Amino acid sequence: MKLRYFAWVRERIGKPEEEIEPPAGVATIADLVTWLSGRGEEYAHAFENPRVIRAAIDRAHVRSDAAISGAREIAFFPPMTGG
Amino acid sequence: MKLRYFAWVRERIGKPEEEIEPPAGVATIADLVTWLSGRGEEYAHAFENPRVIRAAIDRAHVRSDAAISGAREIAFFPPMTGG
Amino acid sequence: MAATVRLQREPFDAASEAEKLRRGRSDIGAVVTFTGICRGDEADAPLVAMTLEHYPDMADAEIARHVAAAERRWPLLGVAVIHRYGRIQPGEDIVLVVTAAAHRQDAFAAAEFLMDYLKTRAPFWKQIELAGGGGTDKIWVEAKRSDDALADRWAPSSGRRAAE
Amino acid sequence: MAATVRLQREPFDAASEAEKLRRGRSDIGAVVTFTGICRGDEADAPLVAMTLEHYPDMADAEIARHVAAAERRWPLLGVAVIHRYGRIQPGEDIVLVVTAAAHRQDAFAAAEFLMDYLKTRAPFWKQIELAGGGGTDKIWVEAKRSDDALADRWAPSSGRRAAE
Repeated sequence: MKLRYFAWVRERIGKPEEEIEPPAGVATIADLVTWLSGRGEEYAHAFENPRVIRAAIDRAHVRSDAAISGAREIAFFPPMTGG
Repeated sequence: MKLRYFAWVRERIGKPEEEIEPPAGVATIADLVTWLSGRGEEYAHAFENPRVIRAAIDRAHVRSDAAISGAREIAFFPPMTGG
Repeated sequence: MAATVRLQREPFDAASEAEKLRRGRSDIGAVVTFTGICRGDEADAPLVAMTLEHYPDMADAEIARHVAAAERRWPLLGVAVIHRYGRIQPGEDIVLVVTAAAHRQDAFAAAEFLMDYLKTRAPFWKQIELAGGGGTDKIWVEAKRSDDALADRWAPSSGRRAAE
Repeated sequence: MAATVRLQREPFDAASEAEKLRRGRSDIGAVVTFTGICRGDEADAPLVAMTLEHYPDMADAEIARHVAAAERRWPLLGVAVIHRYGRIQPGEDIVLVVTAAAHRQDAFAAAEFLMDYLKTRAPFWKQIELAGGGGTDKIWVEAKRSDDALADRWAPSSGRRAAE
């Protein structure tokens, strides 16, 4: 699946997007955050406070307990500040 | 003092303004309405429902118990419908 | 703060009034523009035109007083109120309120406050001409209870909304 | 109902968007236009510029979904939402919301609803450049609790105001 990062999540991870293949046990957004955080310091830094991380699956907002199976595109970003 | 009438109050009385000299006992807006109502059918018609009559003394909204002594210009009109 | 209050027979240009409030400033974060327009029907009857009667000197002073009240209540950076009088046809503008502030809540609240005020307290009276059987019927628009209820939101005793 | 949703780098013309909604119609009695503008300071520090990052395809779809929600909630006769992205300088427009309805309460409520939504849920992120000692500091704007509180007004469980 494709991951996309925005704003300071993107800056901390150091790239705007990437293709990943999480292992079978990674079932939810929260699982994915935990798994990503173990991949390196840049991920650990981006996700150091999971409570301020927002996520979208296939371009729709989801909560951290949302199941990721079947997702084509998952995005992580800070709270929105548009308008 | 000068009286001014607007909207259907003006139409019923048949003139936009007039000079009047109310007798001594006419102390408030309500008194003035009662006194005017006795001056003829057109006035009685305009003021037949005093509850929907609004008044202003010297261009400021007042209630029916407002004293009229010293007023230069008193206006009577229906509830406002601007905007 | 520069406030514009104008009563006029002629149409107005909402965009240029909003532009005037902003020009050369960088402290304004939000501009709300309300335009009230003459609709082509009233209670499903086709409307030929509307005539707005007003109390000239009182209307200016009263609106200015309410603009001043809005300025005391919200940190505004600009206000313009223009109200037309005379005969107005369907599709034409009747009234304009523009408010500018650093933050949107203040601009929105002040614009609504001023419109609720204009509807219920500014000395204007609308007479509409409806297309009738053998000509037009001229009817004075009655004040609406719903407008009074909206205006009452701003009374000191009634808490409006949590955000204020 | 015709709704316009547009994300663009270029400036927009608020007046022409409002004009498009009204043109040739006589059922619209109220048009509310909200313009959000880049201010020249943030917490008293002078702001050099702001850069808006967005999530392209999601932003379009999300805003359109909220416009549809507004249309279900209020009897609207026209809506336009334009949100800019990219680098924006103080005094320039960021966002436009225009709502048209027969009655003013509906136009005001829908415009506030859409702005509260855009502030808290539309996938945009603001980075500001502040003039610092030896150059500029780039800072991601933090989401405000007060914006969340405003957005919460529209949740089904919270009665907003008597007039609705």
